[in-house]
Amino acid sequence: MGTFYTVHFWLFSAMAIIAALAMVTRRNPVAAALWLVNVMFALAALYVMLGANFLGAVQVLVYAGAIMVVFVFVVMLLNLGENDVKERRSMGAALAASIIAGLLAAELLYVIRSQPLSSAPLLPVDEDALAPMANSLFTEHLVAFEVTSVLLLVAVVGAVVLAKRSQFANEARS
Amino acid sequence: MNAGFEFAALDLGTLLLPELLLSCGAMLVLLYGAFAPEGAASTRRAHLLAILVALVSAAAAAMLANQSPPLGAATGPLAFDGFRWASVAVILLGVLGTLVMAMEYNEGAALTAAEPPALVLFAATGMLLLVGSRDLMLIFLGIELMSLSVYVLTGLDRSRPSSAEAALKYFLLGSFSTGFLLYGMALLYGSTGTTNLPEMATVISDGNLADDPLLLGGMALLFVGFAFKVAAAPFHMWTPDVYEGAPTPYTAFMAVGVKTAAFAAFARILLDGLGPAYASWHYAAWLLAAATMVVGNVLALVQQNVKRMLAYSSIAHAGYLLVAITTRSSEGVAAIVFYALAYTLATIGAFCVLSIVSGGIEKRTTLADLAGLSRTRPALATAMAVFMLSLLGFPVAGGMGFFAKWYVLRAAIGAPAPQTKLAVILVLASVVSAVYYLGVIAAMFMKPVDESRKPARVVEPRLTGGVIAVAVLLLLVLGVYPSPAVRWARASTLPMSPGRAISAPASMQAVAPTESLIRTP
Amino acid sequence: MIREALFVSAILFSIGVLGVLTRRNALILFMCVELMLNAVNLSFIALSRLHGVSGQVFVLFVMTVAAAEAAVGLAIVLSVFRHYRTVDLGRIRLLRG
Amino acid sequence: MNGAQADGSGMAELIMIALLAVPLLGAMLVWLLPRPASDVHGGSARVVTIGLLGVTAILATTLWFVVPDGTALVDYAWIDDFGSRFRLAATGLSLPLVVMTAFLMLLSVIATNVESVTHRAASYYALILLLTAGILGIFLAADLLLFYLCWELMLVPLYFLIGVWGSGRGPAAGMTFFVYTMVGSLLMLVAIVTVSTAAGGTTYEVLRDAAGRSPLSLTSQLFCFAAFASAFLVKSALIPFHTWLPEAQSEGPPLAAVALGIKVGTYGLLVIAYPLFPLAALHPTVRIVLATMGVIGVLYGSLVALVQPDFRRVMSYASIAHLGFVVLGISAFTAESLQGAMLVMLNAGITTGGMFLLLGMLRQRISDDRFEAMGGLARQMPMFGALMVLFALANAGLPGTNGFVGEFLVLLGSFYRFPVLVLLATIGVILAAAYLLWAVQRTLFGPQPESMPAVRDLSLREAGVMGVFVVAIIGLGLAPSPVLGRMDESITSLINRVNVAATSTTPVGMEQGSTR
Amino acid sequence: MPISNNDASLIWLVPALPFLGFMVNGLLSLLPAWRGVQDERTPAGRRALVSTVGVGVMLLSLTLSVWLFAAVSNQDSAITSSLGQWMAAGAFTVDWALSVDHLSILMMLVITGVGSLIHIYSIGYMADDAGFARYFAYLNLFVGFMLMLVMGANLPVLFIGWEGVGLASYLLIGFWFGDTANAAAGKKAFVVNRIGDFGLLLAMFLLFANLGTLDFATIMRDHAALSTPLVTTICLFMFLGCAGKSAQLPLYVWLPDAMAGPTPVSALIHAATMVTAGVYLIVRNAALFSAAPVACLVIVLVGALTALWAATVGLKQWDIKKVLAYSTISQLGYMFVAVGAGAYTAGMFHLVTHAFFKALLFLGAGAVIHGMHHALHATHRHDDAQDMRNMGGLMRRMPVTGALMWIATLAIAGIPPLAGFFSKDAILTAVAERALESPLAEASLGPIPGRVVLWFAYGLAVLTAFLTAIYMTRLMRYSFHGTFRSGADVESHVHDSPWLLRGPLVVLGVLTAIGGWLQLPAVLPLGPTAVLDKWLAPVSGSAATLLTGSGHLSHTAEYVLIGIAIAAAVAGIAVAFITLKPASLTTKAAAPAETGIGLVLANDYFVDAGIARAITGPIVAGSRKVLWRGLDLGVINGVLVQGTAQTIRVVSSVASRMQVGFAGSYVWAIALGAIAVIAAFTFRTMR
Repeated sequence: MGTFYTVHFWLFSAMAIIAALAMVTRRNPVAAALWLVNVMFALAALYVMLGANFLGAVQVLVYAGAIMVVFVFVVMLLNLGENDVKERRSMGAALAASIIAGLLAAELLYVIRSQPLSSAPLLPVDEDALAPMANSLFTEHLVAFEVTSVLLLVAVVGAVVLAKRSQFANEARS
Repeated sequence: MNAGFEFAALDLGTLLLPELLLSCGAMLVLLYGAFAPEGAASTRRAHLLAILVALVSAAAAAMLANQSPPLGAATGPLAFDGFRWASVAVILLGVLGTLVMAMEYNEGAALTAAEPPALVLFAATGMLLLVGSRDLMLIFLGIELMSLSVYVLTGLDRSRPSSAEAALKYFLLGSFSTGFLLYGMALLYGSTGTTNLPEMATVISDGNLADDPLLLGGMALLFVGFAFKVAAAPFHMWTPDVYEGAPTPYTAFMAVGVKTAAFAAFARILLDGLGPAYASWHYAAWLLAAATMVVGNVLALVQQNVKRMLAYSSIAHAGYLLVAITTRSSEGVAAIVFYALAYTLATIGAFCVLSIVSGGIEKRTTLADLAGLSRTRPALATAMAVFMLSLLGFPVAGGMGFFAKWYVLRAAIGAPAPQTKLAVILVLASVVSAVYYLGVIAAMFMKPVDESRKPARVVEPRLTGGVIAVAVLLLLVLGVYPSPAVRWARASTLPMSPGRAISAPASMQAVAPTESLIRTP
Repeated sequence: MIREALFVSAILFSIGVLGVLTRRNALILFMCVELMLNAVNLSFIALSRLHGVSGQVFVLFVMTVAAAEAAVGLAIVLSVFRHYRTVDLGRIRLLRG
Repeated sequence: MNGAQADGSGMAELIMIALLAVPLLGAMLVWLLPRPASDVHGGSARVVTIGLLGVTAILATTLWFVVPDGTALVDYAWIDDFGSRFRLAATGLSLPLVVMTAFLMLLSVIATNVESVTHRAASYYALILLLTAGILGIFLAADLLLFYLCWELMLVPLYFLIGVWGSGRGPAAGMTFFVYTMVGSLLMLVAIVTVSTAAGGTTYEVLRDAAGRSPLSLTSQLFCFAAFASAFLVKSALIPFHTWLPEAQSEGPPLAAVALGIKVGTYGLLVIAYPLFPLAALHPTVRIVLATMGVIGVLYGSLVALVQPDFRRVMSYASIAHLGFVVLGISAFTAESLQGAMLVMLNAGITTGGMFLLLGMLRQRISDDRFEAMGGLARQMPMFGALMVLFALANAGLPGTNGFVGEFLVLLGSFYRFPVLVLLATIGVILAAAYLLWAVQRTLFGPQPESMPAVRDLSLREAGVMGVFVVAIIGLGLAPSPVLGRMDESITSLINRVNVAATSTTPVGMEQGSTR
Repeated sequence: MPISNNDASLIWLVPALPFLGFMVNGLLSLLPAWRGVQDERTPAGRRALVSTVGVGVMLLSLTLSVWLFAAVSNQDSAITSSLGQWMAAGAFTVDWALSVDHLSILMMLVITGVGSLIHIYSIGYMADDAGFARYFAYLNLFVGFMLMLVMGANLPVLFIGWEGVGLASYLLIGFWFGDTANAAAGKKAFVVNRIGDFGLLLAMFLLFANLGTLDFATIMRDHAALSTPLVTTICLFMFLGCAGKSAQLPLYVWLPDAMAGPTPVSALIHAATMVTAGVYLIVRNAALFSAAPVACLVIVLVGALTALWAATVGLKQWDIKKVLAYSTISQLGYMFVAVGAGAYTAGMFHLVTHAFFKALLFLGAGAVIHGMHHALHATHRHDDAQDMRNMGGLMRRMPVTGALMWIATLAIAGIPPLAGFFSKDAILTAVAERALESPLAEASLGPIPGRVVLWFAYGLAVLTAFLTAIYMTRLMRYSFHGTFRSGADVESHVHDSPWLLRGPLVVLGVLTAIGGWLQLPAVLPLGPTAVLDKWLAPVSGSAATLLTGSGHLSHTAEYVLIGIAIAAAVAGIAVAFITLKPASLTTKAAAPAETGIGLVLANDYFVDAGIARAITGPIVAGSRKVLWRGLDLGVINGVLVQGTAQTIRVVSSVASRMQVGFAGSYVWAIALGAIAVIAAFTFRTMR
């Protein structure tokens, strides 16, 4: 754990946090989405630094690449402008929300801080990141893996059901 | 993870037979929908097919329940114990009721397609997984499978804005709470290094981790997530809106299936995985139970829409079930199962009545719409009265509902650490509930028909009527002779990891007979 | 660095919650939830350095779930938009009381 | 099945089961009976109901004669897992009340006009049968869970009777009644669960054994006793838990008022709560508190009865006052006072019930039965007048009527326990005469208001029903011995059991309960 | 004629017969309404049947009583018959037992004898009344209960009769219930009697709690076991009962109102029999009372005060029956003075003679009222038929009645040799004797020595005798002498009653004249002395000796006492004749309002108004405003019951309004909840 590592860790962390803060404060959904992509990139870098190379890649490909694109696509589709949503801009509410979020953060940090995690021995980083994961995925977590397939099927079916125009529904409306 | 887990020894086909049948059946239904002509007849057939699938799955579960557990089931990610099969039975009961109700409802509401029954089956798969899993990962996926399907079912009625609104609220708040749940799982994983519940229990008791802050934080966040799913106060606020907006059959599905499954999983995590940390989570569970009972019942009091009222009532019932969990005893587990059965029967029945009375118009589920029902449809009104009294926990006339409450009270008071205060809160909250349940009865029996609120069409209760009849019959019969159900509930034990109990552990063993532990078949 | 990563995760999670608390745009709300999930993923990955690979497997599943949720969630948003012509939660409130 | 040693008890067992089965199955039968459209008033349902209640009454009477001096028992397995058994017992304490209930319900139905049931007649009669089964079950049960079932079962038909067939404010009155009594019942449920978990079963036998052998601590007993008492005292409407009663009795149909007059609550207090919690029951503070509440009930009920606007409310408060005597008698816990308390319970059913039926008959003739709209009825309805005077005086405890024997024994038996309280309670005897005769005067005597319609005296049917009440009132007044004798042994053993349980566990400071 | 134990159950026939009559006549009375008819007047046929039954049972009872008299006269012990157990509970048992002894047979003879006469009289008196059958039913009922009262062998059986006569009295006072005042008077009688019964009940409880029995025989046997304070308490409670039934201060208020009933009823119940039950009860329990000198002094004092109080009020009454009512109260006071002083024989003696002359007076008054009513009715006048100011000179129209009433008046005034003189003298003598020397005189009532109390009572009694003579003479002079004040047309319609009414009067007149021979004082050599004394000796003799002094009065003293008594009576009559001016009297309608002391006396010292204002009014108003509206409807039902329900409802609707439908705000709840739950977990273990 050299200084280089540490510097970069904090760099990406700061980037993630700043991007996240930017995201939650942007009015424009597209801007928010892009800031979120920014967070995800930063996180991908942190994943890699924590030895999860494969997940870092997946993060970029699936999350930033696919999911966020869908988001932006929907935003565009709905043609949402900056003023479509009357965001609550009262300082009091924002302050209260910040206090709550801060409180939550404080509690979470307290919980984590109390744990002597730093002293625990770290497992060695496996150079071949994929093999142990695949091994685990298809043996130990096979059932879970299969469940994800059903999950995705449900997502597809659900999206179709909700998005498709039903002639019956049209009749009912007219 | 090298926990001596033998992949080869695990016969997944056996362990997951009901779930497999359900999901494959769901795909079959989808396939049927793809090729069948669009229309009411196909919808009915798709539903009938789904009912068949559910029945087959139930048969498979029943078959498995009578088998001795296969090798490796003791530690694997899938449980093979009475609790699982009992929960499966209750859930499938709810699924069947939902499907029958939906079949007739959807024709009226023009929700014709094969996807709804398929989604119900998918959700059921998720529920079954949820109650059968002993691994946080699988539990998480089960929750998601269930929730995603139910989000869609909620928003199914595209002709109504409220349906879409309900779906959106459910989805947004649901995924928000999932974030907490997941964070909780992460911290539990961080504290114990495993996602497998029995292992987790071992680690906690071996490492004396019960007061580990990371574990505490994890449990807290897990509580938040599950409290949302079972609609415990103060995480209940989505419930009335979503219940009101969703199409009635799927409201029922949420009220029974989702609640039972989430509860079973919650109970399993707390009793099996986190059992050794009982002293740490007892207080929070106590608070949650008390708050939920009070909030649910008090808020239900002024509701005019019966669906909404039932939503609050379902919150209250979550509170009663939480009381059973706080006991951390095998009697408590049996009480949960027994209660879930009674609650499922009464709730499904009540929603069936509502779906018939409303004549397919969602708005027509207020007390004013029920006024004078006893004159226009006496049998329906009587059945509804039974369901209301059952939910109230009233003996004989309310049937099994009473024994459900009795059982929970028994578990609470007879527990190694008696929960007498909770029991008193429970009964006092029940008194409040009497007012709104009786309000429904009073509307049906003691008010004249409101001519301006006649339903657009009179729905003839065909199969739905059958569901109602079966529910009434079961409730009433088990209400005077509950022994079969009690025995069944007692058999459905959950392996409870021993650990630091609040009071003397010796008495604990008296309550939890060792032969019911699944480890020694 | 495990603890530090967990700190970052907690902060990101809280920022997600902050966003959910302050925003009324359903889409942005959803993005904030995604941010929370990402934060949790960071925790899992960090913890997998202590406890082994299953943390990472969990993250994989979370990502899948996130994708599925995105599909369904955005479909729901679309369907709401069809009725309400807005994604402003402040104006989507037929159901109340 | 332990009961069938002798032929007599075998027969008794059969009858006890039939006593519950006949009205229960009858309720179903009446409900499912074909209903021709012309039969709006449910004439056929009424006939069947009367027939079934008649059978019930005959069975109850037979049981009275069949059961030997001891007790008869029905015992079947029911819910082994909770240690609950289907157990019925006919004891000296339950038998009189069973017989009274059976007859009271029968007579109430006969007394009510066919025409008074204007809608949903079949349900009306079915509910009456259900109600009968519930009340009989309360008295016959020898298992606490079974008792509780019947106890609550009684609420439902009453709620419907008050709400559906009552006056305009019936639904609200019914709701208050239901919810109010439920508060007590549910607290009792917690206590039931507590004792039954401790004892490992719910039969009276098991519970009483447990109370004798390994009792709960005094504190637990006090809490549980308070919970039981809250259920029993709310149900029997002791001050200050009484306000639902006048509403329910005056808004509901006469039959509901009659059924509400059956003192299931104090029966429960005596037969269930006392043996189960001997330490609490005989705790000096508990006794004095209960007795004081009883006396306050007597005085308060009497004083408030004095200023009621209609006769039904007067009778409600009168029964609240009578309940005070019962509670006083029970808390004194002497053989005499308990006999008296039991008799007052019987009388409450007979005399108050008869009066409510009589008022129901009046209400069928005159819709506005407030005092200010009435007067001088004795001229047009001398028989009605004579009956009303008799019932009023029986209520006021005129010697020679049943009312006297009960109150006299209560006061006599309580006197050496609570002399001052008895002195105060005896003032209630004065007040009873005042409010009842005042009410009688407003109804029967004085000039007749212009607005009052011409009315006919009681019909043969009505007079016949009332005749039975008269026989009961005079009969019990002149010859209560058969009833007292029947109760004697049960009461003695009850007193012994409670005293032994209380003294064996607390050797010091507890008085020897008197059986003198 | 001895009576065997087998025949003893025959004594049940004595009360049973009137009860039988009650049942028959009661059913007959329901007949018209049953048929849907309302008669103005009972048809002659049914009237014959009713009167045959009503009078027949009385005569049979009388016959039986006479036979029983013969039977017991040979024995000192009682004839007792038990029909078995009435009630038994724990240690308490009481039998259905009647007993006939020298005391009860005396009462039985009075009841059945005077009762029979009054029944006969009633046939004529009530002939025109629609409720003829009902009347006789009630009258029979009364006699039945009265017989139970005097024959009961234990207190509970006595109590049946005790309250039963109250019931009959209630029914008969309110006989003409169409008028609210009548019904209210009946109710008042019953309720005030109940106050007395309260005392009697407590006496019973005390007796049972300490002796374990309520049988007279056992009480007499075991009473020595009771401590003196206890006996005193018992006796005082019992006397409260007597005061209620026998209209003593302060419970006498019902009796004047009771005159609302038909006059024969007043004669039978409110003069001759029922009101004397208190005296009977004390004599019956003489053994107890004689052991409680303090209680005795209280009785003497109350009796004397009552006697004077009522006599003063009687001076200013205009209603002929009211005068007699107050007179009755006054005379009852005498009896209590007697029994209080332990002169049980004297009390009983006065009871019997009073029954004769007071019944005669009432029946005479009834005849007057009957005649007046008839005349007023015939002339379509609506004047008060009972007000003496509307009468005058009736002697001319009703000579027989007038003459008989004069006999009774002289008797009650105490003019020898009429019955009243002897009985009153017996009382005065006895009091004086005990005041001179007796255990009673040695006892003290609080700070006051018994001697003072007794002398005071004696003084009051003499004063009362004087006043009695005045008001009775006043009554006679105003109604029977002078001129008729209601006009000649009415006067011409006034006739003496038919013989059906006059016959009983004559019999009573004879009894009044010779009744004194029952108990002649030793100093007057007119025949066998102290018959009654000897007769009652088995019952109260030993008790009486407990309170009597050892010595006897000298003959001189006795003569002096007799002289005082006669002087008082004569003086009273003289004063009445001198001061009263019947000629100046106007009719009731034209009479000026009373003023000053007259107003106070005419209104009975405003006792009724006072009670209404000080007791009943506040009770009713308090019950209505404080207990019912305030506590019951307001606090208990309003605040506690409905208030709780409403509070929960309000909370519910407020909380339900927080459910705004805005998903954003639900998130807040979840976030706050999450913070709370985490806190609950972490800080719980932080301790």
